Amino acid sequence: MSTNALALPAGGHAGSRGLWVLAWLRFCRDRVGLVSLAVVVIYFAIVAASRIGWIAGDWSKEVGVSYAPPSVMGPDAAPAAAAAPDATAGPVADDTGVVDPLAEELAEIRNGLAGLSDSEPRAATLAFGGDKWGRDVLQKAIKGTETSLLVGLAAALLAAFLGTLFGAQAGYHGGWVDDLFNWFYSVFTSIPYLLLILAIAAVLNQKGTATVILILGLTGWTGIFRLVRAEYMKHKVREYVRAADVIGASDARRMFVHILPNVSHVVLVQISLHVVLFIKSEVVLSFLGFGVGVDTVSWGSMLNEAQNELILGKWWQLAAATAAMAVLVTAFSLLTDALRDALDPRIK
Amino acid sequence: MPAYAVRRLWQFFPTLLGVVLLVFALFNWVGGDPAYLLAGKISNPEQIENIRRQLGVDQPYAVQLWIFVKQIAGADFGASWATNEKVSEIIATRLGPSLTVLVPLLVISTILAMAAAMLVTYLRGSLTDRAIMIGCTVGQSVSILVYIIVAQYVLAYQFGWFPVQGWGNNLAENLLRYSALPVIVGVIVSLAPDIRLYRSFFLEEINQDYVRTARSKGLSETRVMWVHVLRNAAIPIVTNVMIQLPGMLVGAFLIERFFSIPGIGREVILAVERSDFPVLKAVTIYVAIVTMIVNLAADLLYKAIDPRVELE
Amino acid sequence: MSASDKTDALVGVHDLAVDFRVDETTTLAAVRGISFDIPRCASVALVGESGSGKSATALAMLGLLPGENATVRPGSQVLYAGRNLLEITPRELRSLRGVDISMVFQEPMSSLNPVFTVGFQLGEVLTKRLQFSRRQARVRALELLREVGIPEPATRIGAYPFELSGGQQQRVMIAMAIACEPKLLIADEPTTGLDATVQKQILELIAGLQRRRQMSMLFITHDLALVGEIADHVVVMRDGEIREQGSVRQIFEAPRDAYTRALLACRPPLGRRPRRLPVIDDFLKQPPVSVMDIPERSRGLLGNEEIVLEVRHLAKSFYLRDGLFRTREFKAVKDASFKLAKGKTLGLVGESGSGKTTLGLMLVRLHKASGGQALFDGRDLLSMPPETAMAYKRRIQIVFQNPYASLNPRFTVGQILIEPMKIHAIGAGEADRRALACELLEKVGLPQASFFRYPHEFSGGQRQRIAIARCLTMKPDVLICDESVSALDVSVQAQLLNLLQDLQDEYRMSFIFISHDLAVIRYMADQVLVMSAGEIVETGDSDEIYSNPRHPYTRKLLGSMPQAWRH
Amino acid sequence: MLRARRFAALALLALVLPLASEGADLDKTLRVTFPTAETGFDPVKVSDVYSGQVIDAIFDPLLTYDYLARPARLVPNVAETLPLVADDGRTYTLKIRQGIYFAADPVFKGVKRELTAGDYAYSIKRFLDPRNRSPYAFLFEGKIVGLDELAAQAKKTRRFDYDAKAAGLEVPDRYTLRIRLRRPDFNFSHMLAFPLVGAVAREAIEAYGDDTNSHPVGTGPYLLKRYARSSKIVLEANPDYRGKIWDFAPGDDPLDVEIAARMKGRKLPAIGTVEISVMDETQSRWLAFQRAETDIEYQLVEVAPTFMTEDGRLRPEFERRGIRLDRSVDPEITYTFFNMQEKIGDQPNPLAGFSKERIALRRAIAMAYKIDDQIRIIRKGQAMRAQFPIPPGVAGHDPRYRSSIPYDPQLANALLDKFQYKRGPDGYRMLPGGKPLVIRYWSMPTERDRQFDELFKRSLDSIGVRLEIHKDRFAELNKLGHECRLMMRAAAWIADYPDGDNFMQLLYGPNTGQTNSACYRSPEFDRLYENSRSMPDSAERNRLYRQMARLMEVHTVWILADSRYRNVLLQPHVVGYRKHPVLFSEWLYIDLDPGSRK
Repeated sequence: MSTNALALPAGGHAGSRGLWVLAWLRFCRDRVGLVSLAVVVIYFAIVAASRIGWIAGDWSKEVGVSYAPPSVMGPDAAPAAAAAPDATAGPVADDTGVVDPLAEELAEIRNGLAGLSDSEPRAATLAFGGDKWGRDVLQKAIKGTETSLLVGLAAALLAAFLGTLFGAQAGYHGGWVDDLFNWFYSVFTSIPYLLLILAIAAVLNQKGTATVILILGLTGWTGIFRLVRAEYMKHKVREYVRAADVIGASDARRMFVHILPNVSHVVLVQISLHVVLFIKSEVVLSFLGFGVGVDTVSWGSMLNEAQNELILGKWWQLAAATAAMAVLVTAFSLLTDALRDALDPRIK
Repeated sequence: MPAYAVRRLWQFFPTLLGVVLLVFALFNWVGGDPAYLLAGKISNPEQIENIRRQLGVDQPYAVQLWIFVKQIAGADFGASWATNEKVSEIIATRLGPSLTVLVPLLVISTILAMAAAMLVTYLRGSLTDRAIMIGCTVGQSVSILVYIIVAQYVLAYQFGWFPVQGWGNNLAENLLRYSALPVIVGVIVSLAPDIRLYRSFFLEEINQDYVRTARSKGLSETRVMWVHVLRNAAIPIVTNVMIQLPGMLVGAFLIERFFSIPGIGREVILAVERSDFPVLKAVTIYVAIVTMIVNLAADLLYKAIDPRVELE
Repeated sequence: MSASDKTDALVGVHDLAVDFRVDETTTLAAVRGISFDIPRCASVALVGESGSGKSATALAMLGLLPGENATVRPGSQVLYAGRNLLEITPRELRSLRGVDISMVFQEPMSSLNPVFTVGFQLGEVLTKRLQFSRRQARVRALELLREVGIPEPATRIGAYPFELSGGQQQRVMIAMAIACEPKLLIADEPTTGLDATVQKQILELIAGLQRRRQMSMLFITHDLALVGEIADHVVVMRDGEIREQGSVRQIFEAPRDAYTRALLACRPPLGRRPRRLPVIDDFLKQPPVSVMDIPERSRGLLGNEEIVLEVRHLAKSFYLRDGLFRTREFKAVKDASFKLAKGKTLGLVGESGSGKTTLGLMLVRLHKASGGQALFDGRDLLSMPPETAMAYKRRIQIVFQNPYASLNPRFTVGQILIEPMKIHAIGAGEADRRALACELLEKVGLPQASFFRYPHEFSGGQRQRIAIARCLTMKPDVLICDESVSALDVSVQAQLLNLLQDLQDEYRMSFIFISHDLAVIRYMADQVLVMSAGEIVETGDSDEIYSNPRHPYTRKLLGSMPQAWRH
Repeated sequence: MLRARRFAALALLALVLPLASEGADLDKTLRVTFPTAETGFDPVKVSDVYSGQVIDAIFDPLLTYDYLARPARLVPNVAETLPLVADDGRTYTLKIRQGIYFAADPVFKGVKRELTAGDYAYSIKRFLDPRNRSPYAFLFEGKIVGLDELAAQAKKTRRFDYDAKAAGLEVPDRYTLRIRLRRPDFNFSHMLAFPLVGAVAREAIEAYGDDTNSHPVGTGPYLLKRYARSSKIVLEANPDYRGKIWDFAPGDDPLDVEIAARMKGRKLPAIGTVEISVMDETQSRWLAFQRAETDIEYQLVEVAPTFMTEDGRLRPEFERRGIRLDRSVDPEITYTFFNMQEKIGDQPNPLAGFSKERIALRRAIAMAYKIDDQIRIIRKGQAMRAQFPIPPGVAGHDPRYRSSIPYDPQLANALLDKFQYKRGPDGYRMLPGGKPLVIRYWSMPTERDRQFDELFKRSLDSIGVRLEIHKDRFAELNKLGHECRLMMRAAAWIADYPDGDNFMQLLYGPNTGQTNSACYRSPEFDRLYENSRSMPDSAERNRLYRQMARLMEVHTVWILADSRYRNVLLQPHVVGYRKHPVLFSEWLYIDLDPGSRK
């Protein structure tokens, strides 16, 4: 004896459209969002290509003369000569009477070699100029993109993981758990961000990309923690969570199966926000000497090298790194805005 | 209200204890051995031992921690290992220059950002709103390092409008001549994020019901914005500004290094390069205490401005 | 009074149409060309369910529609003193607002600026619009506050909005609205969020003011019962169109339009208790059925029924921090004892803050009881350790009030229904569970296709049906309905109550029905508990309590029920 | 002696009569910079060269160096003559000129404090006081009879007894000092000329206690007028200074002749005020100099190409503006050492030992090192390749000596192939036994070191040797260096005193754990060094030095790199400037001609 079925809302079609799909549709209507998404995707493509080695694989090869200017500006007036082997090859007469144990071996090799020099010719100009060792700035910028973006992303994910985990526990359980994490949070936020980075960097003294990611990730979780905790406190008392409690769902299930999907959009926005923050922090870290190792290049290391080149009139490395970074960070920030508007369109 | 303040103060000490333990762990335990820094070019092991004894780094950790706690209690952090200048004196003398740059920077950037944010909210959705927001994003995307280098090179050197660097000995000269360019660079860098943040605060308020009520009372749009909306949006803005201050004390080190301003930030970097732990520990503790006080003040101010907040 | 000529009407609305822009491509016609007049010093009621466009009409008149996504179609006219309010300049419109025409809104708690005192906001109208001096404004403000019934205005004038009750804040809004002696007061559902007793006082205040100040009034509401006491003229709206308009006597005694008749009938009638409440469709199909000829249902206990749940001396107190170390104890539920018979419905009625919801939540262990027992199958539900409580959890369930918050927005309806089955290992496998879920959807009157849909694709009524289906998956013995229909429109309310009644008949489930709506309680409950300030002040069979209430509070509660229209 | 009251020279009051010592004109202000903050001005508590410049201007050592003589030649300063060296270099006797007074300071309570021989005895003792933990204690450690015993006593009692007599530090009368050494040492006079060995007044030291770093009281030409730590240091001519006349004999260098002509006879110090500001960033210093905000600037290595031509001359556009360049080679060598110890910590050291294939590996690395790139790119062409362990301007330097290790990556590769260092699948060579070969190189996390890391990486990649770069802070690297746990690191050594011994001691076996960071113990080398140590500067000693240098090359203990040029830029109005190889600062000997100020 059921009452008659009610008509479905107008426009109901076969495939169901969840909140994520709806958000995506809203996102597609935001032109700026789409353009910035395209730029970010291009950057990720570049990073993937350079990771596999298709492009900028041999960024560290010296192809040009030192500080080779961009082609558009024409070659330097007096290109410095490349290093040639010493003319004085050969034993040196002296009155010291000291005998070289390797004397015969060296003599043998010397007459075997015709004394040919093997260094290839170096280009006088490069597409977007060369750095002081003559490496192509454009390729360095591409490789730098890979390092900086990966550092930014990895650190943001680490910070997001920690922030969400701590935030969920603190926001959901409340009581002494909340107090413990709040204490941990207040200790971390009382120490100024820079000093915290310096202290950790100064003590974790082996360098390299992994250290940079660790430093940024371990200090960057506080922002996300605060937001996730607030969201969990808000959602914990919502009726759908109470209903889950009544039907017998355990704490863990309520926290991660029921509430987390409703908070995930906040975390997603925070991750993209922190990618930008950490890319910029890497530059400062490099300035302080705690940047990436010598066998990799990042925007931070490029900006640092370029620091004194502006006075020398060699502006291209500074321009390349700044431009590459500016385009990505702008695109990422606009993408974050578009994401936030699409995911919770409250404040339109 | 006093009950709340007392309870918050009471929460002060565990946080301070946490900071002390974290700082001690970082520097004394993991920080490594400074003796060789001060040993000079030629030094034999016996001299190294003497230095370690003098600095007290050869004591067991528990004793070192106790000494550190006593230092904090007495606000006397001994002397810097490199220059053996009294650490408390270092901080006192460097605070002035830091604030000479930071206070005007914060005031100007807050006022400019609020004005721009209100304009953008008033014109929300229009082309100018879009343009300003994208402009801010682009502005934000360039690293502060680049801003400083280019600003010093172009504005100070090529145009000569400002001294390249330097610091005078009287406040007037410092404020007007020497900290002009640093403040300008600082404002440029901090303007963009502030405008975006304050815009979101204003948008949050503009959609509230009381704005509709105010309009239904026939009040002019400007009065609605300047009196009703601004008063509500001011609450998060003020607390946000206050919370930024302690971080900026150290954060402005890039500006201080390039413009040779003897501030706290520059001193910290110097201490890091010289592994001068007493200075680093003291600055961390002092700035942590200032941060806690500022956070408490921000909370109390929040209550004073916003009657709704029932400080339970 | 048919559409009178233009001259003596204070405000004439002609072909008003308003469109809302949902997103770039689609717009929704909220108001589809309506015309009605508001005569001088008379009050017109604009009645309609949610989504009927009544609020949009009011906001359009004063130009308060949200700028970005609402547009008034050209050709719409709102004539006042010879001018079309929709075409005059914003400055001229602003000069009318608050002085000629003023408005009172639905949400008192958020309509006042939280950071300014009552005195400031009230005074602001006087100083800014009537150029009062600050001192004159203060004197006038005190008079106004006294006129709208605020106790000791001298102290209250310096208070902040959050320090006043909902009713008092609405009184301040009214004071602000009438401060400049407006010709027309628009009241947009002013009493909806308030308790019945407070609602009654506000209505009497507004009616009194309208008569004394010779104002006209446009009273907007979704509750026909209120209209009877306050309006001279009634306009019934549905889906943006006017279905019928006429004098209040004609509308109540000889409604011409089927929808009007349906609206009148959906409210549970006071005199009778039909087996099933008539729903809109009963009236729209021909021939329209009359409410009178639906057979009655009898309620009440015989005294020998099997007891499912016995509650003895249940108590709950919250401890609020007051000052540094002292904590104040707030007794939400003092000492509640009652028995719930199998297959019967126990009504729990009381105003907000009476502790009825807390009582309900304690039974499903969402609040930890401070004292007392709840015997279920001979075991005390409240003191059971969590593991053993698991088995009992599925036998006592709850349906919450807010349809929009009780379903997880990120789950499909299917996932919502299967979740309890997973937890309690009901049903053999995935396919079995899906079948069970679809069957339940049928049971609560939803198409099987809903299985794949998300909560945001359903209306309020449909969501409550899903919530009920979720409870049914575990076949509970006791179902607690905590204000489950209060947030719904009258017509939808009727369908839900019929559904609940059917389920009770079929599964012999016992209900604990919590509500502040006396009419609904009278219709649903066999036995009624009246609660006030945490105590059960009276219990008894529903018919007997309504006919001769013994406790003064019950009498006061029954007195505040709006009498729709005495024939 | 009329007591000259000192008036503070207020810039506004033009008519103030500077009653300061006749020479110094207070209105002349020399503005110079430090690239990193000073540490303090107590001679025994300081080790950085910038603090040394201020100490050099405030205090008076017994001897000093002739301003123009190259190589540096000792001349008496406060002493009447050079020290009387007796019994084979063990006893040094000096007489101090009378009538030299300390600068006025409240500590002396208005009484003029005359400089006495006792002050120098006290000053030398302070170096060994454990409480001062002086970085330059090594100048006198184990050298003066009786002094070490006093130091040991002080360590036990935690207090140095300055009244106790040290046999080796005799003060027979008020103005005579006799120093007895434990071993003959012909270089000890240089110790007495070292700027940090200036005389301090005991009353001042004891009065200022822990704060002696910011209250220097000396007999030198300048005193500390204003001091904002790590920001601004202002020195003003000391009115009680005994005064000096500029009369140095120029060598054959035309520049010296011109300086002598302009400066001869001027009263020194000529400049009234020296204003030192600390500027960390190169760009700040360079732009400040270009806008004439500073007068002398020499720490501009990174931007050298903007004002220097390839062949080391000032660019024409700067010469037109009257800016002048004083170019000299610093008395320093930079080198990279290989750890010669068999084991580093508990792991075997692939570079150690004297066997042929180990020397071949070190030789190959040395030959593959791109020394030209270091000079051309890192030093921006502003350095000279070092051929000999003792740099120019230091006694014992041999200009004609040529290193036997050429830059020849091809030869290096062939050598490694010959000694079975086969290439693995990834192109990197393995040890002859087939085990992996990894060279670990240590450096600091600075931008400068990062450039060296890149240079080493590229050099070793050219011969297929895998290089692993480890970073650590300055203190840690010093510690590991002292414990011989650094496999390979770049280092530099600047002359403490202008004598070859100061450099050859870097390879002396017993100095392992201190300055011999390569931990190189070669009996043959040590024997040669011990002979050279007991000889004054002579042709015979130079021959020993050549043998020791050749021995080092043959064992390939170091990769000798370069000595940096010191390019000092001078604003037009700065006259009489000539960089001295050993003296810390030249402010005393120069002047400002207002006429030619732009």
